[in-house]
Amino acid sequence: MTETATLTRKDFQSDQDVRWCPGCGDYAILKAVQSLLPELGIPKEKFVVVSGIGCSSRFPYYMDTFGFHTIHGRAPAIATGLKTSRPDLDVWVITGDGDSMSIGGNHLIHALRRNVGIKILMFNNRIYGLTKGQYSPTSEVGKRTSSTPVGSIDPPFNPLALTLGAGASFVARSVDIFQQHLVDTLRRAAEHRGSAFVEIYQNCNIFNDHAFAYMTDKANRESQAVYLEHGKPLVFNGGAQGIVLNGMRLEVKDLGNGLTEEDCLVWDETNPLLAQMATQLLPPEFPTPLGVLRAVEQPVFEQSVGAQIQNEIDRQGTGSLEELLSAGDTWKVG
Amino acid sequence: MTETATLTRKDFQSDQDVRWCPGCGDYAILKAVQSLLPELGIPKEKFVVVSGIGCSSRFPYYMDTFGFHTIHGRAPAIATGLKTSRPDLDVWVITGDGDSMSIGGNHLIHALRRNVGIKILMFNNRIYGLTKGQYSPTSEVGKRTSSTPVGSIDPPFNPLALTLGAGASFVARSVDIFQQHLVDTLRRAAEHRGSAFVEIYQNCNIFNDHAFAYMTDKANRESQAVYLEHGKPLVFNGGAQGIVLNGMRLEVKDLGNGLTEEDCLVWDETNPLLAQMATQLLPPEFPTPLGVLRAVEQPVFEQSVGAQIQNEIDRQGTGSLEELLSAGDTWKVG
Amino acid sequence: MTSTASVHDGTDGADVAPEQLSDVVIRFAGDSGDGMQLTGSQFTNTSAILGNDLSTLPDFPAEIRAPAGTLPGVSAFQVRIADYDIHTPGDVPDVLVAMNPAALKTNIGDLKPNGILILNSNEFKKVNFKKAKYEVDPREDGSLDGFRVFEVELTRLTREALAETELGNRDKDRCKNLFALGMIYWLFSRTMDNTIEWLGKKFAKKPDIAAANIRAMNAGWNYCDITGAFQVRYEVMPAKLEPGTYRNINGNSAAALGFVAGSRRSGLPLFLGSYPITPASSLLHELARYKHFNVTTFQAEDEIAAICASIGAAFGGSLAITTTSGPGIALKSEGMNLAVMTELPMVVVNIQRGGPSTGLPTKTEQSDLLQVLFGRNGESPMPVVAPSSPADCFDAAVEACRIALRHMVPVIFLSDGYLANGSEPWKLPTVEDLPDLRGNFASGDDLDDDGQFLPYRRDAETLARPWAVPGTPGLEHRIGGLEKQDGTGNVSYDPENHELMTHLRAEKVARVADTIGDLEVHGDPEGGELLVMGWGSTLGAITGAVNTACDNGLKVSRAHLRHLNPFPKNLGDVLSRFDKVLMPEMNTGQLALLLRGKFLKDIVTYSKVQGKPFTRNEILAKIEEMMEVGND
Amino acid sequence: MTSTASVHDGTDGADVAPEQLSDVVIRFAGDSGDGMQLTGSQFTNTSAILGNDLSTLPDFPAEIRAPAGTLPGVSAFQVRIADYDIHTPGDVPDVLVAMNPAALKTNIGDLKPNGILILNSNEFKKVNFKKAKYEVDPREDGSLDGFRVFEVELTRLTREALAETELGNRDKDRCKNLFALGMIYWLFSRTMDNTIEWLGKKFAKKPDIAAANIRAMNAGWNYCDITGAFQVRYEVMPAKLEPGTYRNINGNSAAALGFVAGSRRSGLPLFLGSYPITPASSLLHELARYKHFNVTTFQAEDEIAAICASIGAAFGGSLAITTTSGPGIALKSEGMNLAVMTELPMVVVNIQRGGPSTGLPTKTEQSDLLQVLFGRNGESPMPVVAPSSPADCFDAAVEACRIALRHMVPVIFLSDGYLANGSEPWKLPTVEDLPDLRGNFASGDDLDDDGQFLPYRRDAETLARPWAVPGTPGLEHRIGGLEKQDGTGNVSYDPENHELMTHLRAEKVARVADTIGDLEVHGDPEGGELLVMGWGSTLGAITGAVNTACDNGLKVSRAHLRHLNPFPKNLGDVLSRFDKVLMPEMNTGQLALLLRGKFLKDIVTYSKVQGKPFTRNEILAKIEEMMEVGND
Ligand SMILES: Cc1ncc(C[n+]2csc(CCOP(=O)(O)OP(=O)(O)O)c2C)c(N)n1
Ligand SMILES: Cc1ncc(C[n+]2csc(CCOP(=O)(O)OP(=O)(O)O)c2C)c(N)n1
Ligand code: SF4
Ligand code: SF4
Ligand SMILES: [Mg+2]
Ligand SMILES: [Mg+2]
Repeated sequence: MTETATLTRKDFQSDQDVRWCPGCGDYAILKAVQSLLPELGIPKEKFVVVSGIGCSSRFPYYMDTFGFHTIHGRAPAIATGLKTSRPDLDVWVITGDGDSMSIGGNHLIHALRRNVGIKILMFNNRIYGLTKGQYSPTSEVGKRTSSTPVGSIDPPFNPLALTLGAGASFVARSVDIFQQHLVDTLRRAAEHRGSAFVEIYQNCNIFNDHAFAYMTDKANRESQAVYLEHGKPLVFNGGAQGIVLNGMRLEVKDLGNGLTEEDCLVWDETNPLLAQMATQLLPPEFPTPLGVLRAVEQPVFEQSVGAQIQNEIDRQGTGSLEELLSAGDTWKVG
Repeated sequence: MTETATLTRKDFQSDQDVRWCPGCGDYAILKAVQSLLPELGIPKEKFVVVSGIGCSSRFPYYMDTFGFHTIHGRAPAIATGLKTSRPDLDVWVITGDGDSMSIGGNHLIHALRRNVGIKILMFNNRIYGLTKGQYSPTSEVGKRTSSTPVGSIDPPFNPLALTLGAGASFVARSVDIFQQHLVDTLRRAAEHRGSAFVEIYQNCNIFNDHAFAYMTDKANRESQAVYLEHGKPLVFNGGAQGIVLNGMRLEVKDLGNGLTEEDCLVWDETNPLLAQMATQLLPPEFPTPLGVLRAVEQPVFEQSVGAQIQNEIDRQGTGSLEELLSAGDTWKVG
Repeated sequence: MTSTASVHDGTDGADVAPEQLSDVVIRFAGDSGDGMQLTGSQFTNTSAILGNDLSTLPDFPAEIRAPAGTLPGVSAFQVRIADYDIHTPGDVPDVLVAMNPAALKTNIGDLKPNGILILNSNEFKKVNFKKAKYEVDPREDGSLDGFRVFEVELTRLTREALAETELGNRDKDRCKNLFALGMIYWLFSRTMDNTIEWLGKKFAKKPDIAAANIRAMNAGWNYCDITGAFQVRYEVMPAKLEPGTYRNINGNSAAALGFVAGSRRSGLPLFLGSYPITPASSLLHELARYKHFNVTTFQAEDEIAAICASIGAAFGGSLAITTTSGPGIALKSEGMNLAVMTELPMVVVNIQRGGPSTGLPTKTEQSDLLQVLFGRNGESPMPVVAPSSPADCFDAAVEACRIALRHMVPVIFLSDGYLANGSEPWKLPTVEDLPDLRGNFASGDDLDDDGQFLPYRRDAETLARPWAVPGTPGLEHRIGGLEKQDGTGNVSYDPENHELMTHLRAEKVARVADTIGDLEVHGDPEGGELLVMGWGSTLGAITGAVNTACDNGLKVSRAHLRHLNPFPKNLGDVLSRFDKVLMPEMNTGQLALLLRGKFLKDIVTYSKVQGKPFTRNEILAKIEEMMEVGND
Repeated sequence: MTSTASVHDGTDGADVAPEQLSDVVIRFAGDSGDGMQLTGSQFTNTSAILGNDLSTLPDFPAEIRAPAGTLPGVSAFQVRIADYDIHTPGDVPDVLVAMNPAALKTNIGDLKPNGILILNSNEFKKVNFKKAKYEVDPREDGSLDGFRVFEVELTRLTREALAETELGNRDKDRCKNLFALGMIYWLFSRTMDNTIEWLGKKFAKKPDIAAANIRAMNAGWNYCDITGAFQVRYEVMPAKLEPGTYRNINGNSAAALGFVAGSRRSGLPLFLGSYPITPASSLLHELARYKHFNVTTFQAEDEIAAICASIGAAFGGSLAITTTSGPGIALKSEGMNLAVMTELPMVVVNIQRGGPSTGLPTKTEQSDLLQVLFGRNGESPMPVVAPSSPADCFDAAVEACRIALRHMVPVIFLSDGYLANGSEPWKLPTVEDLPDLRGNFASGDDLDDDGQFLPYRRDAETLARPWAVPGTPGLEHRIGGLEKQDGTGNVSYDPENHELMTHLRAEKVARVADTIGDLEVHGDPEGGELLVMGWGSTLGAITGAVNTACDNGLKVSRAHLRHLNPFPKNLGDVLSRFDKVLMPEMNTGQLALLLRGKFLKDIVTYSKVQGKPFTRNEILAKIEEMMEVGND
């Protein structure tokens, strides 16, 4: 395993031409993942990247790891089987907002409920990229697309609220072009024992350009995002503003005039109610929370599965096929 | 419509023999629904009961309304199509914990997200009844069943947390044998505009008997359940105990000694955070909350669909087939 | 108590000298709560140990436990015992035990003329007639005239037998099936020892219950012995089975053991992804009990997740299985296609039931054949193995594993509800005789000269691609559902490559035929007038019918297909050697359509779509009809 | 600007006298960003208005917008125009416009020997050669020797033409496709008026963009006119089409209109439940724009929900449609089965693409035929209608609605990617001539004598059951996926009823044959040596090949199936009249297998599985091969 120390980003680049549209946010996420993996101290052959279908799901082709570009929406289920049967592998799931929240919603929530040790990165561009621009379950109401020419009417999922509702043990959010934050967030996910769900805001410059510009534009980055860091107060806008807990309600306050960091809510990523509250920090009223909303230790599915098997072996001994076949009432003829 | 005034429970009983196991909780729920519908002032032919597959899903056969016993997990999707195309109908979905939370999880959360005006009654017996007793996604950890002989390992869904996370506009809970509460809760669901989700604790006396006995046994009813009523303080155990908000935490307190009803949390079914907190009131520490966790008005899917169609008709006039066929560049030959 | 019982073993002095029978069919029928399955199984096991050949068919009520005493609540168990090699649980019972009017009503239609009918007369009362939808007491309307009716007050007699125990009436009544069993043991001159031993074990923690059951059984025996209720007594001698150790087994249990054997013989951990569905659930239940065999069972959220988890496990190097019935296959078809495209080994088990749609969940049918062959978008060939008897499910399961692992393909195991629940004696195989399935994985040595790994390089013989499991250094590669370039496995939209890959996938499956052997013709391999051809669970009825036809002097041959894709290489040849081919199928002629299309041979379909198996006599009649026509 | 342009309409004085051609194939190829689809469509529309018969085939890049200039980023549009009745977009282009090296590389292989090749020489530079994986400049390695190459500095000339405008270079460069179009208009002596008008409308809100585009097009025209770049000029005269009003239409648009027509003619609201998938998505997009026709489009969470919502809408009395491609059919199969069992009317649209699995999403194939026929558990018959040309999609859609509503069955509409995207002139139908589909619902008067409503009572003629929609007083009833008792619709496990219902469901579909008319044989209806038989989108290539073969003196007939279940009643008869039957299919012989099985006729499969349609010449060669063999 010593050779893993020498891995670099290049070791994770496959020989395939990257075929996303120029300017697509997927490039930045690819870069972040390729930067992170060599740091993890895991031999390269232990990584598996599993994806569904969508622009984002072409991701495995560009990673020089084991990869599986599966079918639409099913990546969490396939990854569940893989990780459960091979807990030694480091399994990453790449999925889009359509792949994971539309057709794949059920597999997603079940993987999270079970707390299978897979890392699910959802590239949320709030649109169907690959099929050329229909609205998705994360598109805002009123979205005009090829399939909704006079605007969509169904309220979007709040991906963080949904995954928290499903019982996820790790939920986080980052942004394609906030490279350092993204790498840091992915590192947290990688280190989490159990399922990790990371929503990554991703710009689709072809079908939904500027979807996150309100926050990613240089001018707004400070004022429109707040970084959740465990044990630290929620301060943003270069220290000019903070978030304060008032009864059961979060409020944005200008700091100064006697109001200091100390008065701001201290983030606790283990508090389920805080996580819930964070999901409701919506623009334009609130800065968008980035970072880890929730991270708690819970029993990990594949480990429990393995433990049950080991227990039974300990209890009954390794099964003997001869004995199994001849179990129950038998009789001899001749 | 005047004749609806004369409808009685009997009008909703079909000629089919009811085939649940004697003692099954489904009987009580059938009775509650058959008691409620005549009260709603809706002509009988407007009711449609749609179900998936499971013991619970045999429900439509016993109702003398229009009924559709569909396929496993898909009832919310079928009901969505029906209600969207026929907003005049009163559409009820009957489903089990396996039907709705296992195979049908995705359709459930999408129906709730869209806020389609259907009433979803989930009979939660925490087991697969029809297929003879496998564990379900609401079974408690460690459950020994035919498919988990040494105990299940996956943590169950919290159905109320999941549906709230999906953005449901109405979420409630009741119990098969708490007949009056059940009828009242179903009435609230019936009157709600938009999707209503009601979890009904249901005893399967064959495969999971006594699953809710901790609360339904005569001895425990008072101490183990707390009734959520909008605008009223959370008092239970015959007034001996109450629930108090302490910071961001709910606590059970004995009343008396200066502590009165006035100090208890006043239930607000429109407060999303309170609803979240209620989902975390778990036995044995807390009494089980029954009643309406959340009820808010939100745009209703089928009405928005209808409005868009009407708008387009207003804007463009009712489409003319001749004009449509000959739209675009045409030319004449001969 | 055991000592009391041993007095009554089948050999002790009874007044009536047993008449020798060579073949008897007995059906136990009662309410779901009456323990008929248990009663039947006990009689079966005892008969097996006594050396009879046998075959059983349980008939569960559909889905829900109906209220006691009603028609939908009836549960039945049929067992046929014989002193020769038999193949079906029998067409019509010789003996019917009916524990209540509902059981009588649903089963009397099948009883043989002059057959023995035992009734629990205590249950023949107004309230039960109503539940069974009898207008009048059937004992009084002449409808039972053609049978030898024995009315026994089973309930009262059982209670009396247990009068001295501490049990309440409800518990006492639960023992009345053992009273009935005791009677049948007497009637067929069998020992009660096995059942006594079994009861002792089963109720080890409730000795009073064990004792009561044994006492009730003894009471039933004594009742016959003392009252001389029956004028007759029978005996069925042991059959001349192949020497070996036997156990009685049903199809799903046999299949489960076959998969464990596949796992052991390949050295691969077994991974089962499944979602419960009748009549496949028991495979999940059974495999869940074999954790100490390194078996992982995963109850997924639905059938799609079940097969997908299995695909993930297959990618990771497990022997992957997924089990379901027809509606589940519909849901799995997209996943099956992914396995076809990625050329991963796995076994997809379909225990067929009556369709379409939810259909008849507890009934049997063979109507998913074309679904498993063609129910996927695009050209998507998969091998299909169909077991032909409950015990054969073991061999067929091992065979499915063999094909999957050797040829790197997903394989269909196509059984049905009749095989799943029916049972027969199974001669235990010798583990070493099972195929050796070891040695499947590519290693870091499998690189090309230029150090590249080609995930779609093909084995010269089988065309299988290498199985390069994650974790193997140097074999990093990507697979997926888009068309692959042969060799590199890169995504390819090249027209010629697509055609090449389409043909390679087909050829890879076709080459399975190299290892499955020829189709055997029973009868006249040189050909003749009529060949009766079948597949799957019709084997028993066809064999019975053809044997009888031959005994009757007709020249009929038969052949049975176990591999439905690819077919044995000599199949066309075999078909061409017969003037006529008759194919009984529990569908409207699915395999016949395929064989006609492939071989342009006029195959006559004999279709039965009633949710129940063919009887020997039905097929015999059809054979006779066809032979007569041929004689014109 | 319009005045400038009108000077250059196709008839004005140009130096070169146009040579008359009867049939020309032109392909525009460039980067996805180069606007090739628009360019091709404009040329097509103008040609249509000038009265040519025509046929088009767009070829989109697979899935993702690849970086500009790369091979996967190439987008092409082929159009064939003729002065006679044609059926395909042509085998090989006469003219190829290649906007960059990548476009050249992917398309040059198809260009006719001595064909005209127009290159944008500004793009032929190192960086682009690398992107296109050219090692050397293809203009210099002799590989273009066999063609008439015209190098034009399209980028520079366009920029120059727009020098005076306010546009930036990026916007200017966006106009270079119009420059190329101007050239082609000149070359084929066509008016630019239609395109000028269209640009004016399209950019009504951006008049500067409209003006720039028009100016670029004029510049292209003038470039040819002035430089005499081409030594030739062509003209294709109008075709003798049937009199009527025409429009150019692609298959998915025609189908969408067909469904709207079905809705109008039945008086039922249209409900579409769908989930996006290539190449079916455009049906959803198009129908979403017809809200004022009381059309509801529902983008569901997946294909399962899409068909289920449609089933719900069908139960509620809508004309229900669901649209998808093969992988979606796999997911919908359980829902389709529910519709079969509950006998609800609906249309399931499958726009086939290359499989298996995700396969080749943007390529065409006919390999889902057996899937739609058999891909469901149990015996589950569904009628299948397959359109044979883009315009025919309209009629086939109306026909699918007719069958669904008249016979109370779910119906498959089986098209493919080639039809979906290809276009041809469509003679507008007269609305009154479309079938009258009104009057579908049961009413409170449909009760039996005893006041009972029987949801499975059958129409004597069609065996259809009544459509009793919720909201109708007195018709309360329950349906579902369990087997139904005929008449009452109650759940039934009765063996005979199951067999009866199985046969009724089959017979109901079989009776559709009563209303579909006989199969027409083109050529010699009395029979002869060779019949070329096809279905779906192979019509054009087959017709072209058979016509040419006949012109060459061969006696060949052809027939084309549009109903694949049930077949026309005379099909067996037709087949029996020919010595040989050749069946070209874009699969490995799926319909052939079926016809062989059904009619025991030796049908010769001509298989092509390359994700692209047959060419006329391929089929012609096969015909000649078969006729020669026959002449031995
Ligand atoms: C079963 C199935 N249904 C539909 C599709 C078509 N499809 C491919 S990707 C996609 C949605 C992509 O959206 P998203 O997941 O948001 O990914 P993005 O392209 O935006 O990254 C759809 C509908 C498919 N491939 N398979
Ligand atoms: C596609 C499909 N998969 C599986 C089944 C088998 N099945 C029927 S009901 C059921 C689960 C029932 O559990 P639940 O929804 O909790 O209902 P209950 O019987 O407990 O009321 C299952 C797995 C089926 N009918 N269809
Ligand atoms: S379509 Fe959008 S998401 Fe897809 S590659 Fe292009 S920019 Fe990225
Ligand atoms: S099995 Fe359980 S849920 Fe089903 S009918 Fe019986 S008691 Fe009710
Ligand atoms: Mg997306
Ligand atoms: Mg349940």
